[in-house]
Amino acid sequence: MQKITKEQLIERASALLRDGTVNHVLGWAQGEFDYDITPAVFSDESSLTGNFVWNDFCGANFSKYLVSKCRTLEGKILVFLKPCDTYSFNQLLTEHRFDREKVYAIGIPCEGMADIDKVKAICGDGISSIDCSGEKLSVTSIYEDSPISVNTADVLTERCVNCKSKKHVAYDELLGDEGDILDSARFDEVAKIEAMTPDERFAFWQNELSRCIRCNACRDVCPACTCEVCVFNNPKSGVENKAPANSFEEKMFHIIRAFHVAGRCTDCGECSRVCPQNIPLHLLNRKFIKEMNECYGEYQAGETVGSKSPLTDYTLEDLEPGEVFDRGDINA
Amino acid sequence: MNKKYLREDIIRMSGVNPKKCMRCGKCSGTCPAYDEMEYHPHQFVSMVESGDIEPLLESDSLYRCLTCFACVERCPRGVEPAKLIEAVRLTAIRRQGANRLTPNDIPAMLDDEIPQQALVSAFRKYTK
Amino acid sequence: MQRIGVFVCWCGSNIAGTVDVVAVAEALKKEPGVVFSTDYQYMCSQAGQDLIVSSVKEHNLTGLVICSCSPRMHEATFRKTAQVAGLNPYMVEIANIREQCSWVHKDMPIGTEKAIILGKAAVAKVNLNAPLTPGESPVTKRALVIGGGIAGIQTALDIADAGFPVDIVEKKPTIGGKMAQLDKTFPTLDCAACILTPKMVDVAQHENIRIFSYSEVTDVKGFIGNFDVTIKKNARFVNEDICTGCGDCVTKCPQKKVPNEFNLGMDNRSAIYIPFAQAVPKVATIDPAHCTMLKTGKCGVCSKVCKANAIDYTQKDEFITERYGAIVVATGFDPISMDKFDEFAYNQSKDVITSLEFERLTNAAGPTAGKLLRPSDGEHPHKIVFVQCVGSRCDSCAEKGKEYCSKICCMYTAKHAMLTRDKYPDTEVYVFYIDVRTPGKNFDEFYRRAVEEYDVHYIKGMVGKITPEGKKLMVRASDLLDGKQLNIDADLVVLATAIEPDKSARSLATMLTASMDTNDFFTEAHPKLRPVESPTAGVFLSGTCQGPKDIPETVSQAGAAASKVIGLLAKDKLKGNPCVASSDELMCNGCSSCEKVCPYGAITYENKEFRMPDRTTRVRRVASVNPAVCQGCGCCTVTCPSGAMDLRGFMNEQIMAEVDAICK
Amino acid sequence: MKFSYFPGCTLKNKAKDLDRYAIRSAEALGISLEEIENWQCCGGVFTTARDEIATKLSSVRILKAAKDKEQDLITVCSACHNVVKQTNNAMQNDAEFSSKVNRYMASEGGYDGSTTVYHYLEMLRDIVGFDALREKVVKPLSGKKIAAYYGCLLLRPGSVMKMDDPENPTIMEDMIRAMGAEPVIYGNRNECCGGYVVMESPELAKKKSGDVIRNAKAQGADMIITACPLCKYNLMKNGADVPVVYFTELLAEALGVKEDTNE
Amino acid sequence: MQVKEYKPLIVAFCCNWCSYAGADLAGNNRLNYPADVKIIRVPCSCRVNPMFILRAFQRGADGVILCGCHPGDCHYTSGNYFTRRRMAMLFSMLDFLGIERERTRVEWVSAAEGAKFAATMNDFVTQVAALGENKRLEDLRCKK
Repeated sequence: MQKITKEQLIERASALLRDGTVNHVLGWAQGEFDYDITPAVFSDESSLTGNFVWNDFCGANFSKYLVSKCRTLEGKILVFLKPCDTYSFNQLLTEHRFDREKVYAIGIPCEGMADIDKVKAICGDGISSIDCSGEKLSVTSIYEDSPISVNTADVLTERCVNCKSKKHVAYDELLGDEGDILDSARFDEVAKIEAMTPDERFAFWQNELSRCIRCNACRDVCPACTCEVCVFNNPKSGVENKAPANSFEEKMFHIIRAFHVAGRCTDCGECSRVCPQNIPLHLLNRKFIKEMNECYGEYQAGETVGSKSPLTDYTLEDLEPGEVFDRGDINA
Repeated sequence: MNKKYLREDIIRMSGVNPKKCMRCGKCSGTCPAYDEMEYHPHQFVSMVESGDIEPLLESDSLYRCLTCFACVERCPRGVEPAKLIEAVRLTAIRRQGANRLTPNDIPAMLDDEIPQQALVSAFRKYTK
Repeated sequence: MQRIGVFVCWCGSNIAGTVDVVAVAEALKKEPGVVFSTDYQYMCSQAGQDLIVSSVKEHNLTGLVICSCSPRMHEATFRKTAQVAGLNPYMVEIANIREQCSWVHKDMPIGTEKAIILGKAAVAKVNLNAPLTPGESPVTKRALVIGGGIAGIQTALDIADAGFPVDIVEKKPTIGGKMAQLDKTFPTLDCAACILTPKMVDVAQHENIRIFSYSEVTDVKGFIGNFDVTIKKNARFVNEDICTGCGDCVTKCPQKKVPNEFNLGMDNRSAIYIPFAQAVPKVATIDPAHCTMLKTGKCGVCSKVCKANAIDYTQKDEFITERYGAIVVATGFDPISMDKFDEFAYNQSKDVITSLEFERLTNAAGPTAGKLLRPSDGEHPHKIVFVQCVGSRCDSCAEKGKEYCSKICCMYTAKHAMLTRDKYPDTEVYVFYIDVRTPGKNFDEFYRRAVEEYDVHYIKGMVGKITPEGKKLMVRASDLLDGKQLNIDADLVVLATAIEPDKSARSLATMLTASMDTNDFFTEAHPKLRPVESPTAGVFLSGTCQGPKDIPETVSQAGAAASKVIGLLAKDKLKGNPCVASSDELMCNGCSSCEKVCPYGAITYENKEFRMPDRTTRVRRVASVNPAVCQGCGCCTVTCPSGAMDLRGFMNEQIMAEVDAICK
Repeated sequence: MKFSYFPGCTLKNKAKDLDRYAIRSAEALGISLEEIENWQCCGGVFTTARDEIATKLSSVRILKAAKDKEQDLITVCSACHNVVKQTNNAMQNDAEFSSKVNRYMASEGGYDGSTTVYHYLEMLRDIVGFDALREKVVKPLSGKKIAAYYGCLLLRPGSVMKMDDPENPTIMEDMIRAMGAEPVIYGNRNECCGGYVVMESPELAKKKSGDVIRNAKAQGADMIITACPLCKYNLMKNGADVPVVYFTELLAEALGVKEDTNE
Repeated sequence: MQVKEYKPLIVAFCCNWCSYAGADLAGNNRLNYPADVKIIRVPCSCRVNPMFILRAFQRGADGVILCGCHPGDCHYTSGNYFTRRRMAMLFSMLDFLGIERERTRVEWVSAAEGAKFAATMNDFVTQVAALGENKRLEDLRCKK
């Protein structure tokens, strides 16, 4: 259950629409199912009351939408930002990707988002509705007579289990309470893979990445991937989009993508959330983050506006590429 | 003990890198116990660096360092000689039967005014 | 489609000995775009070049591949050949089949096979080559020198003598800098003022030099050949053009209790002042922080006594914008603060002084009129201790001091010691040193004279603590060679303080996009080969802003910087390297990543209007590369996430084509 | 305002004045010092060897006791302060050391280095404030020329103690000014008195303490104040012919709370 | 049937100012190294896009080595510092994906280090040859 209610958000958004502070609201709208939430633009109060939702499935990070919406919408846009979204928000500001003047950002607390696949694993298929308003999720299924009660903690998405921050790093206004930056175990999974032998690692990723269907969802949702023209769409780049023919093609895609967002990725986890093949793509980004933290000092993209990412910076005493391999387990 | 091992052990224990020393002698220039010492702070640094540690272990200089950290504070190279002296001293008194001070020695040193602190400190410094 | 001609050189037997040149020419004939392929004994000879020229005409060639020696050897030659043949010089690629093939491989079939592959890679690249034309930009024939010390003075004089106008910007009311404060100079012991002040007069009288004193640079825009610089002339409340420098106002000013910065606070000046007798420009300046008239509106004495009517209490700061072709940074140095070194008791006793203060104490124009007297009680000191390396050569993690050697201290300390002993033979002089560093002409001889002839006590060891006690300074130090701790009851202690770049340098570097090292010294374009140029084109370095230097070094570097400036200003137009980065505006995100890695500040951003397919327009922030500033390293191209940034002559597509050709 | 308070062994024995005037003066300034329960000795000196673990545990326990009460910790004896502060620093910055300590202390719960340690003087400066102190002074010590004797332990190593500029401290001088007296600046105020080496080499202590006294007097002092019982002992024993008193005693006098505690 | 001896294919990117000149010096001094090494000239090591390296592997290269000026000696003052970070990150990602770390290397070779260039290439070729053909990074469709 989210601590802040949908009604509170609608009320605040309506008030801001009414007094002319904003002209549009970027928020979540009901999809076909209760757990199927899509981003939407609301421009009047009635559509807000009709379609706006806020529940445990509102994972979508709106920061990226600001890039295009600031260009196409007239007037000021209200955007709701969960703590993790604010990092992307700042990072995009660092990269001058949208006009801050056109945006009114409201920070909202987040208790973590639910992963529908985990819910399905518990409740089975045929879910007809999910009520997120109680302590626990109440899941109604066409196969069951009475709703099944599910602990929210058991179905949190991976990124929320390892939530890095409940603190907003940007907003114009904050609803609800401010949280803290957390000590998350987000690099544990990466460390586990690092501990494997190269052959095991190769097999692990072969298994994961061979499922890739190159649908580009990861790229399209990624708040760091806001290029005017993506290299994978550019015939001159030499790596333009192709259907995967064998194991290397999609590896190359994902390495290049990870490298392009390295130092800019805020670890928002959207890539893995939207992957229809459930590939743990965020691990590639986390690998870079972990590596850069260890080699060049802690850096959190988006924590402040205007910061210099480790790959656009250097020191005279940086490790050599060979030493990066041989540095051993510095955590030991 | 093996000479090289001894040197490494002292460097590890103290966390001091004697190679950083540029031989300016400021530690010895500032040391309040200089005149009471056979080996002076800068010599501790250079002798540990060259592995010539046995003479230091046998010298009373070990027990003259006041641990006042003047050398640590004023060293332009951040070498921290007092920490090195402490490591050598510990190496000496950790050896079997090498305690410098025993409870039996104490009464002779006492007067009415001496603060407890002095006894505790001396025991810490002079015994294992 | 290109029409490519391939020319395989034998280089006598140098190539032909291990590479079957005929086979190479034959194999490359089959490559896409190749319409002509041949081999010749010496392609770089006149006959070889003629062969190329005639082949271009005969076969209507648009691109050339020369399989020969290293491009570092003859790329320029063959580019000229192409130009003679009517081609763009950048339509030539070299396949290095000598240094990187025939000379390192022994086996003919292997060598031949590799030569063919290298040739294929070159063909693949030429297929994507485009004609390149170096950009041209005009050169404004005027130079700006920032800083009016000896470095700035010398640079300005040299440039002005070559016939170019020069402006000097100096933040103090007078030029002259640190050298004006010195007494004598090592190792010749000639008087600093005697050699400096004539130069200052030269500057003042030179028809090509303008001095902006009491001024600072507040903004720099533009690039090599065309810098637009804003200079702020601080209000000095005296009309410079009218003031005769007679000094009547200075004598009559009732506020006489202002610490005199020229004498480092060791005496006082009045609120209206001329820093020293030989100041240039010799005009008075009112210090607004201390002037009663400016603070309370009551006084006006200077205005009353000024026969020239030069006083103007209403004067405001003035901003001037000028265009310059070149900028020389000559911002100089300052001694570091002694606040964190109070083991030497600088803050506890007036009789612990810095070397620069010592210069003033011995200078005839100084606070004691050249008599060496203790600042505390005006008595003559009989025992003086000099401490070298104070704040120099410190560990980087130490919280105080500088990591580098300040270079000049050993010599000026020797000078101080010698002069003291010379003038006051009854004075005992001790110098505590870690090393005495005397590389320089007549330097070591000078130091030895101090020891041998003047009987200065040089003691190897550092001073650990100075304790003022009564009238004495108790100096505790070690004598490393004698193995003693010394306790000296000195009357005066002189600290040879480390020097650091002037504090204004950091903000100036940002304005100039010139890089600095961690100590705030400006970095050179190349430490060995381009030591007086900054990596930012058109910005040159003179004097201690680049690193610690003594006067002769400073003057020679100043001359070198001037000659670089003259070389630049002598050109009417600048021809750039055409292999520069350029950004595809349609793909650029405006994210500023490229700007962050560019060592030259060649990338700027502008908001540009784009016409959309639906006929609306949209303003977007995009990068633009100044080809006159870009040096073509390509760092930006890799940082650019969208691939909008590319490097002419080494385009992504071209390098990919080479990779493909090699890996085929 | 409440703080955890660690007096240390000597303050319960030979240096009772240092202790009781500290508590009295704090009360007068509106601060209550709550003595840590069942405290053990701080260890006397901080052993800089990184492999000395057990000898530092008692200091860690002091820090932990304050943390358990969610209070900042105040010490007054220079030696205790030095040991506790250096131990805390090691707990914060030496991961190997802190993990070893925490393994020793597994049964009593770990400690993470998060306690803030103030010396009594820092409390006066940073929490009470010297301006506020000045206002509370009822008996200004006007006319007195007082030399503050820091010794070595309060200030060094400067990077750890962070109390004041280790070569040019002002904290005690500012306190002296706040109490209405005139501070005497003298070079040897941060030189060692001879410390515990007095046990083995009374001559050394005599020489070092003598240097301090001579220098202070030469600069015009008619009284020396200190925060360290051992400093006081060494100075008194080695020919101090001006009064050497604990700074807390002088503070209590200025605050007008000295007489009623006379025993 | 003739059994063809396995020869690794090595792509070497060399910066124009130091390493390419170092390679030329190796040639001037007639220092041998295997012909398996093919050099591509770039203005600075920082011009090398990770995509080039991946492309080489995709097209069948068995090893890729990147040579630049020694840190501190970059002709463009800072290019190789960026290279150092970028390649450290790229290589550790390849390693993370289970690709043999011995197939990639960064080496600083100055214009005076002809001998180092030859020795480095000899060493790298031996190292890559020991691994055998690059299978994990290869796009089979691209091979003829």
